[in-house]
Amino acid sequence: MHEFFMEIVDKYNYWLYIILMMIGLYAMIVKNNLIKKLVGMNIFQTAIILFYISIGYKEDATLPIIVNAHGVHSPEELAINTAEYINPLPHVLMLTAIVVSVATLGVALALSVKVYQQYKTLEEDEIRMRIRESSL
Amino acid sequence: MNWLIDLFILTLVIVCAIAAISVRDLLSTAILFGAYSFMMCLLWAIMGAVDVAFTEASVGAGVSTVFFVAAVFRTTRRTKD
Amino acid sequence: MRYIGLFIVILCGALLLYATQDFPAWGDPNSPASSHVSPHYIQKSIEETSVPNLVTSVLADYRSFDTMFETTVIFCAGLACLLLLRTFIQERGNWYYRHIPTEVTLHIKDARRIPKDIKDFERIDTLWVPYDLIIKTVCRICIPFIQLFAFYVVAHGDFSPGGGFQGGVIFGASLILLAIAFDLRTAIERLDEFKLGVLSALGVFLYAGIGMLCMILGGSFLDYSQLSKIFPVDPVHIRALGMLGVEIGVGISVMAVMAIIYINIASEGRQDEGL
Amino acid sequence: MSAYPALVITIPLLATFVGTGCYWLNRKLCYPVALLGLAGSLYTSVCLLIKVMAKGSIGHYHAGWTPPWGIEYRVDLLNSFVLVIIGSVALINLVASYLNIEQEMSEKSGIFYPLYLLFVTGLSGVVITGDLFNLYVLLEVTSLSAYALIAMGSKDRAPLASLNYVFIGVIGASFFLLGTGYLYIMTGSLNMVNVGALLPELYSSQAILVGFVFCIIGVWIKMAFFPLHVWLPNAYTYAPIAASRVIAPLMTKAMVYVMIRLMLTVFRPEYIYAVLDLQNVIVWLSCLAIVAGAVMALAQKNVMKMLTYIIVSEIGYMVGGAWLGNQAGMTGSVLHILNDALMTFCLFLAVGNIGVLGKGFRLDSLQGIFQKMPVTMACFVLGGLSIIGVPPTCGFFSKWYLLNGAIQAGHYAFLVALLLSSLVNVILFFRIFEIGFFEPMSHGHTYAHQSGGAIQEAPISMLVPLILVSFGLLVVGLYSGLIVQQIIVPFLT
Repeated sequence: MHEFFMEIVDKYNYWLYIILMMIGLYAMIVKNNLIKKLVGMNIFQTAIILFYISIGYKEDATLPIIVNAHGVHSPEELAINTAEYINPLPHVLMLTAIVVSVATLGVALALSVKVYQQYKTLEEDEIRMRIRESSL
Repeated sequence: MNWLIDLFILTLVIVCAIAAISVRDLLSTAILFGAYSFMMCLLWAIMGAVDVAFTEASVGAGVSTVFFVAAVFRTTRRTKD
Repeated sequence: MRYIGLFIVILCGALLLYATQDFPAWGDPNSPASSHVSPHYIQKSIEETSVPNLVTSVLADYRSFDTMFETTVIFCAGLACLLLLRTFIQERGNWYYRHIPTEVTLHIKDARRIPKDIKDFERIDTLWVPYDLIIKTVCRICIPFIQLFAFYVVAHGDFSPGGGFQGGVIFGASLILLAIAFDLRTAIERLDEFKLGVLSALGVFLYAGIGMLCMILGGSFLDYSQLSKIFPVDPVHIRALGMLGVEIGVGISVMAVMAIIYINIASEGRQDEGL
Repeated sequence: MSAYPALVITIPLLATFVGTGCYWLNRKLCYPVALLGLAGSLYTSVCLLIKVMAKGSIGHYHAGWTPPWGIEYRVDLLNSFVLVIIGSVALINLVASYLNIEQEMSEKSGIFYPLYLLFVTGLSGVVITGDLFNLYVLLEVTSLSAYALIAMGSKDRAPLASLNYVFIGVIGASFFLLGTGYLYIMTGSLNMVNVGALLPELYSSQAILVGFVFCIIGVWIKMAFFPLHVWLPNAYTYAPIAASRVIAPLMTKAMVYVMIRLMLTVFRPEYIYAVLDLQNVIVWLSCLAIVAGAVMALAQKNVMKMLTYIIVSEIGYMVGGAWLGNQAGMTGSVLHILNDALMTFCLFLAVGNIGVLGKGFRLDSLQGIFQKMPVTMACFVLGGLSIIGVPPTCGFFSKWYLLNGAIQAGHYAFLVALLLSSLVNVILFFRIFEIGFFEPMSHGHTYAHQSGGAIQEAPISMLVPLILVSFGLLVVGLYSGLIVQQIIVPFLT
């Protein structure tokens, strides 16, 4: 038990993203308001982005920008040590993921504006009630 | 010292996330979501992901929040939960 | 519903926590993620692409195909907003005009309007609040600098954090700021729907077009080094220039799409008045 | 030429941008550009299929970087086969739906075409790509355009149905992304073949197991596997007919393809079938899906909704077949991708033609439909027979392989579920035939009875594609032995 606990403390960044993901997923499933669900969706997506960023992190490493590269023409002049730079690949993937999340957000907001035009409410149970009324 | 800042921001992120989904006013939700994104951006900057943090600062804290505010403006602030 | 949701969420959390035990230690430079593929990027980026910002070089060169679709996603969102919200039917609503010399507000019904060329009248929003001098002045001063910064971010993306996407968003945000500080019509006058639509397609077209050009020149898709056949630059350095071209395309597209999404959501697709 | 794999994607992509430009410059050009883009894509994918059958798999390294550093498109028999299905269904539907689109969208049709193209581009990309993250991005392109296309349907219900699809779709895609992240943290690579090569040492790892679970659940959500299908019926029913006709046959099938690809290339059969002991559970789940889909279809009063539940049931066939763990089951599953795409496409085309009458899709509004639309309904009958699995049509052959697989695996529950759902399908379709053919006009509609004899067939541009597709059902049925021998068996062995 103690070992398991230490394990968790060692990797606190990993479990932080789990907490955030749970918050986001909970909001998406349980909340009744469409905009709240969208906020939950974004929290969920950022949690996954946090996970990827944590993958890329290296202890005692610097930003993924090669230092002193200005004006260097032959690569031999630069001695690059891989351990000195943070892994750039997860960052690249997550840039794409952020873009995807904002695009989804735009479409989803447009849809919720359309839903509001139709039903004059954003609460899911009220919308369901309207649908039931109109189909009777 | 570094981990203190880290811990502070981590707490703020979680607090903002919970607040954003539990406050009973959609405009506040939008603004709290902006705060959440900004805290997240700081967290990533600490982890060395400057490009991602930059994007999140402009997209998450900036444009997304504005989209939310615009949508709330066109719909309603009312929410039951 | 609440309990089902809670159950699913806790199940997911437990599953993830269970997997976490197996992860390499946090920040370990020898973890598989940091030792298999990524060292190549760190070691060879300068040599192969002459770009010191590794994120840019991976984004716009090694994985440039992903980035093209990332821009396509954004473009798709813009099209989707346009398709979903845009309405061409003018409501026979109430329009408000302000007579500028006397500050009298006219309320005109049935969608009749005062001709545009009469300068004494200006149209105001239904939910009009008196202009705030401070906000307007500050925004007027800020916006050019924001836009200049956006250009800097795009152009300097090879050497410092930033790139086409961030620059585009910042430029789009400056347009949104204009719309918020003044009103939506002012922003639309600067960049109307036609221009935004064409720009959003043009940006991605530029990206895909560069890729196609490389393919026509005999390489594979987006292989910038082929461009050195038509430009007098060596094949390594041309990669940096190719990236710049691509980033400009991304910037244009993202800028236009951000404005399209904002304008359509804020005005419910009527594009006359909004936040 | 090694450029074909890239051309499959880039031709429709460029056509999208040109088409969008045309919307602002000259609206008459939007449709021809879209048509050209899809035709080009179909042509290249047919060329690819021929080439791959002759020479084996082809790779295309984007930006000239070899995998695992760059993104690779790896085209083998399975890919090119699915690509041809996607290309032809999309092209035929665009021809068939021209009138619908122009009518339903009026001035916005110029934006509809680029989104349609983006949907097809994304779907082809999902099928052709060899990179896990690229798959996610393309999945999002596909889904975003699908959300927008679906929301343009019936004015009161479609936006809500689409919004529900957004929520569930985002959960699915994010789960897939999370699973990919788990694979990446353990292996350090994103290329499918490379991950597949690195995995055997890690088979006992929990993180790989969890990554696998999340990937598969994400894909299942996107393909509407039974307990996760809640978004599908409403979204497809209320979508505009032009969109649902392309999304319903293709989206779910492409996701089945992704599942098979994950099982065969990334995780490898030895992990799927030997290390994990999930086969029984998943085949049972798919039995449940088949039966539940059939039963729910029986409860529907709307033809469109009934068809959507049939899709849910068919998904069960394919998932179950893939997890049976023998070659016959997998063959049946892959063949069913083709057959099911064709069958659902045929049925949706026919139902779309019925929509021309403007009476809606309720079962009781179909009275006398056989007299009014003889050709459409003849094709509908053919599609129905194929879903049931009557021998000369293609539906029979894939079911035959699936049944064989079930017997070989000794999984008799799956066998029973298959037969049961065929039985339910018989009831479903014969109910429609009965209403449409035999049921006399109700007495209140004497006027309708008199005019009922007159033929009110759909326009010729909608009929010809329908006839073509229903002939396709027969042709594919007759040549399915050839398809299995030339394409599926060489791929699986």
